[in-house]
Amino acid sequence: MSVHVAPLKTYIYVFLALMFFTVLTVGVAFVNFAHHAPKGIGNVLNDAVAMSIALTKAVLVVAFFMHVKGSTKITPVVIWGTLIFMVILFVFTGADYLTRPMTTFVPVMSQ
Amino acid sequence: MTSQHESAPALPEKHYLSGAWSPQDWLLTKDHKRIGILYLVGISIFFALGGLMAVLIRMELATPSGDLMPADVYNRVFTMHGVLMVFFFLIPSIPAVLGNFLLPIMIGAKDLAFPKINLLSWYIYMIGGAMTFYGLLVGGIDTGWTFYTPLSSGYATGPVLTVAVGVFIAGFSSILTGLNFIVTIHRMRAPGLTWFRLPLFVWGHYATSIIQILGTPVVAITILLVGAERLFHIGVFDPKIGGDPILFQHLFWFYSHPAVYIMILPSMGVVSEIIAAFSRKKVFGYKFVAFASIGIAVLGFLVWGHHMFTSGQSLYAGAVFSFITMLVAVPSAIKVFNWTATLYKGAIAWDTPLLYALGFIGLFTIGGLTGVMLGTLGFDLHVHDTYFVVAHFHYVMVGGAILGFLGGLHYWWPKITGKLYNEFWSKISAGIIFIGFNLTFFPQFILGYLGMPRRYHSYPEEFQVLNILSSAGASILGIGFVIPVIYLLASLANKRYAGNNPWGAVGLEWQIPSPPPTENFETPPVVTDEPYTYPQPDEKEAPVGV
Amino acid sequence: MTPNTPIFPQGASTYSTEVDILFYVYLGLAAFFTVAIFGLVTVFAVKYRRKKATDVGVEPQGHATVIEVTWTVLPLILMLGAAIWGLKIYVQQLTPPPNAKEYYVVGKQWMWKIEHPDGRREINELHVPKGEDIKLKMTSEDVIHSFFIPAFRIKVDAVPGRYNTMWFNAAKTGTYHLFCAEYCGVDHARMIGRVVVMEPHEYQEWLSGTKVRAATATGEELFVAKACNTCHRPDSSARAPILNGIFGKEVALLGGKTIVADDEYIRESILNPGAKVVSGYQPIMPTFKGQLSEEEIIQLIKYVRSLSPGADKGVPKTASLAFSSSAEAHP
Amino acid sequence: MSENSTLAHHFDSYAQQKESASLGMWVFISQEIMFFGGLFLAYTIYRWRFPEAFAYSSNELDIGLGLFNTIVLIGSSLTMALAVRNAALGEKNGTVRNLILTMLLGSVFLVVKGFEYAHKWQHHLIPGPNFQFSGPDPVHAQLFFVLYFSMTGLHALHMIVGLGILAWLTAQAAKGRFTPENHNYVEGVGLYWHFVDIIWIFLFPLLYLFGRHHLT
Ligand code: HEA
Ligand code: HEA
Ligand code: HEC
Ligand code: CUA
Ligand SMILES: [Cu+2]
Repeated sequence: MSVHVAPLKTYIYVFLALMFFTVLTVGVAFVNFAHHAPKGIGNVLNDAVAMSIALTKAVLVVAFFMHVKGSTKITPVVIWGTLIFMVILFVFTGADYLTRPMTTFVPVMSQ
Repeated sequence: MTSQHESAPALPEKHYLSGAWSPQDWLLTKDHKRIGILYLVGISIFFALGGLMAVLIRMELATPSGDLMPADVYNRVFTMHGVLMVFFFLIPSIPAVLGNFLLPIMIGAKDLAFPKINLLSWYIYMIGGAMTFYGLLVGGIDTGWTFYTPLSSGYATGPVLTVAVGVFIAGFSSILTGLNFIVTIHRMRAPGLTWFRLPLFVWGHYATSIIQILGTPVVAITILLVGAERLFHIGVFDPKIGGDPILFQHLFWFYSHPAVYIMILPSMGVVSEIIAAFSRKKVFGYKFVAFASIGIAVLGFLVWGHHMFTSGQSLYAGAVFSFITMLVAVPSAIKVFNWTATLYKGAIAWDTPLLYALGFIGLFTIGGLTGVMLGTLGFDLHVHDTYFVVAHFHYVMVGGAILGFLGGLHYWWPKITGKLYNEFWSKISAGIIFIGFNLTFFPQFILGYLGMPRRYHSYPEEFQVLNILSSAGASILGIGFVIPVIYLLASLANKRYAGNNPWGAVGLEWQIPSPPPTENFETPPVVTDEPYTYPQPDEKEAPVGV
Repeated sequence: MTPNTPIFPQGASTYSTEVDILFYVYLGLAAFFTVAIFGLVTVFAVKYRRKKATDVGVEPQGHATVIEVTWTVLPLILMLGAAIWGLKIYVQQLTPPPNAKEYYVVGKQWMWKIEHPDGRREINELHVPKGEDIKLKMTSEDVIHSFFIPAFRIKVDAVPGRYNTMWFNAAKTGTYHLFCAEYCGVDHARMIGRVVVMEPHEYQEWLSGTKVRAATATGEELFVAKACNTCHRPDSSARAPILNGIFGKEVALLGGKTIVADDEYIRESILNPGAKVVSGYQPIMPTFKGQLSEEEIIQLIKYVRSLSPGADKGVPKTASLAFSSSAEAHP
Repeated sequence: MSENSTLAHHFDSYAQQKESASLGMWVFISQEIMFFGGLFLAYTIYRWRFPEAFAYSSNELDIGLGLFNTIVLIGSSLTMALAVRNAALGEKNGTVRNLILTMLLGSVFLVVKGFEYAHKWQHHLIPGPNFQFSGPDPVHAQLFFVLYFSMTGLHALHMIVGLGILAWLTAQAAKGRFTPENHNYVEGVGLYWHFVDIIWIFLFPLLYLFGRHHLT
């Protein structure tokens, strides 16, 4: 049954790639992308870069360490399915926050 | 039901109940059927407790002044009523009892995929239940079953933490049951049992499991955060540090709206089975009904904001939630219409399970239609948090989900126990429940429209007449619920055996002995047929009916 | 529109009638479907009753897809229609007319504290003139409450940490129920009161008839009492921005952003001054958190607003239409 | 997740048992994702609302320790993956060795985390009455730290549970319980451990790195 055993060096390469991205994400965290981008999207650019790197790393782990590539058809369905519902949670809640004016407001609490 | 004329069926010699009966044979069993029975015991206890609370509520509300008990006691009573009924009775009711028992059999498997986890989930459930019960004993909590912050995290008194942790723990039982079902349905189907040959009961449970897996963890973490906030006096939802109580509501309802479909989908599955069996017809629009289950499960995740129309949620979010609420009602409508169409030109036997199924269709329709009203923005502004809502959800939960559960319990009782219950009393009690139920909850719609807020310990006098009607109804309803307990238990002493297939129904579960043997099937079944294919008239088949 | 019988609630605002019409239409629809379903189910159950033990049902011939689509699409259209209608009513309720009189409501376990535009206060009672647009701006000092007037068919939650608004125009004089509709703890059921709708002149009399002398100081007095004026002085040696005329204007913040000075902003400036620092100033303003009650804050806000004459009426619209004050869209 | 290391009575074949175990573990992870999802949502909302407070608070964290821990944890993911590979090849000693390495790295992570927590304690960054924050907007900075402790705390809890399971798994492996045909336990635990790693892969930039560019 030992069908899906990947060669040792695959693991090592993936690990090295993960290390590379880790160092990269720390490095770019200190670069202010807003200086290089049109106003408006500049603020979120750093976040977007950091999250893209994290996503890439996650994909590497899932694909190689967790053997999604060698597993049955249903595994990607489970993963994508879950992600879709995460997106629903974020998008719908976010929609509320984005479309209501959120001036902060620290209430006087009696107690 | 009069199936006893052929050679009187006898109890099989070996079955899952005939094995050893020492405590560890039950408490450490890995047989899904025995675990189902364990769950039945569990939920019955919590239903009785929750019912007791309901009786106290209705007694208090018989008079306008809050004279029976002090306000904070009343608040604890309805909170515990909601918590026990929702988390410890209704959510596990059908899946963990009937689903556990029948799902493997219906798909031709020897057991669920993970029997140990199945047992574990019962223990988790009981531990959560014990904590909640302890919370009840030491006074109960008064947060409302919705645990809204900052009330629950900072102001409410009582053992909130204990109960919250109890609910948190019980959540994992629900998750594990869902996990087990999903894997079982995917991996353990008998040869030939394709997806579109699955009974609708299985489809219903599949959809339910999806919600359990994806929804429950979110409420679990939310409850945990509330608990932490209570413990450390500072937390994520705390307005004092800029936290937003409305975020709690988002997270809570992200689970708790889909959770109402955890309650209703299995019940709908039961109704599909019963309608088919007692009209001896394939369910009309089988695929539509099957996909409607999945549709409800998925769309159900997109509407939670309809509980928050008055909270200060943005108008746009409110509008989107309102529109999708209308969409989620459509698959339910599909089911109702298809069941009705199934009855058309059926050969309908008026046995007790059918009575419950018909009751379900009617009452769920009323509950659902009022749900649609509540989903309408302008209207909800008036009736939100009034008795209109209370009436709505009892119509779907009691009139819908519980009637479905009782229908299923009666339908499969001969399979589970091998015994027949008293036909006369079962019909009488079905009638009493129907009448008592409507008398209890219909007046509450009017009360709600008149403006009586829910969770009120005392109320203005002009609401009294309707409240008395409701309390009177509740006492009838209570009697209706007690009778089945008596005759079902009595049936165990009955000498008449049910036979393998007292209803002349098709489906794998009816092809094996009652009660089923431990391994379910002697030889693994091979499925070659669509579901619900009833033999054509002239074939002399199982004699049942009228 | 609504007869005053025990089965129908009193309706006493322009808005209540619209909700009622929607309700009656819904009632008709619901009755139709309920009767149809109950009826069909019963008829079938009786008509196709099993005669012999061996009877089985007759499977339909041909395709059923048309039927399925019909009964999927028809209800959907009906419901979406209703949803749009409901949305229309809701939008109306969330958009107070620009000149509505502004009342403040503070919920607190377990009472409602209400302040009239002229500074008069009441507890658990709200007197309003008939036929005028009344806007209620509400928040809470502890847990979430909900301000519910059944006769007007509206309720809005009072949430700590934000202002929600509701508005109405009372059409009939009389006394109506005021309920707290969001469960808020032990005496939730006692957090009730009355709304008294009066003829405008009676309201004026009522206002003048009672001594307005507020329990706490006015905003101007507070401004001195809390020593705000030591920093916010209208002279050049001031260490803090001059507050005259800021209301409704854009304020430049440290870090390059700007914000419109609305109620929430002023409130935040008082309670959490560090959060948004005006550009060009040091963040030296102390927080007044814990030293002011929710009502005193309202007094101060009103005072700061009064320093910007004219701006009071027209808070510019910020993000969008929603509950919060900054969102009142003005035509 | 699998029931037994031999073929359980209710399965027809090893393949069925293995596939069930794998699907079961994935569904479990799906559940875990939603569990953390609630926290990530809260983080997203509040960070969006209080960017300054979050940026300044984030700068209180020690980026060096964060980086070190990230490397350690990814390293443990590698050894875990290798352990699974060894098990699949039937290499008992390799399996045990890599599992022990995994536990070692996991423990290092937790110890470093412990030092970080202690540091926060000394600097009064624990939310509550003693919270002190010198940056702007201390009120909302607390919110950051509530989230910081909830998220890393829950993550650490998952690791502690994971370490317990790993210890048990190592003992089983040493007894030679796993074969190329049936090492579902090793695979299952592996999936869990990688999942915990992935959570950290997101936590690290969210908690330690966001907002650094403002302040440099
Ligand atoms: C089993 C449980 C269950 C079920 C199945 C439902 C089903 C639905 N619910 Fe309900 N609901 C609850 C349990 C449930 N609910 C609970 C417990 C609460 C209160 C929680 C609390 O605050 O404590 C609640 C509250 C609640 C609210 C919030 C009210 C408020 O607090 O202001 C809303 C608002 O939209 C709502 C809507 C709906 C809708 C649209 C459906 C739909 O799924 C219904 C769909 C069904 C039908 C529509 C009927 C069949 C269709 C036809 C016969 C076709 C013809 C129909 C039309 C043309 C319309 N529900
Ligand atoms: C599954 C869910 C469920 C069920 C079954 C019920 C059942 C009943 N409920 Fe409940 N109810 C809720 C869920 C449920 N409820 C929820 C979620 C709330 C909201 C709580 C909140 O606001 O936080 C609520 C609130 C609620 C209120 C509003 C309280 C308030 O807002 O102030 C009222 C008032 O009439 C009420 C009444 C009833 C009645 C009369 C029954 C009857 O149907 C009960 C009849 C049953 C019996 C009388 C028991 C019969 C006895 C036995 C069977 C014992 C024998 C058994 C053994 C020995 C094993 N309920
Ligand atoms: C120690 C001095 C000091 C005191 C006392 C003080 N403030 Fe301030 N206030 C400031 C400074 C400095 C600023 C500008 C920097 C900032 O936004 O924090 C400011 C800003 C403000 C702003 C925002 C102004 C704008 O232009 O946007 C308001 C509103 C305000 N204060 C109201 C008050 C009120 C009301 C009080 C009394 C309850 C008060 N302040 C007391 C120093 C003070
Ligand atoms: Cu205030 Cu309920
Ligand atoms: Cu809902």
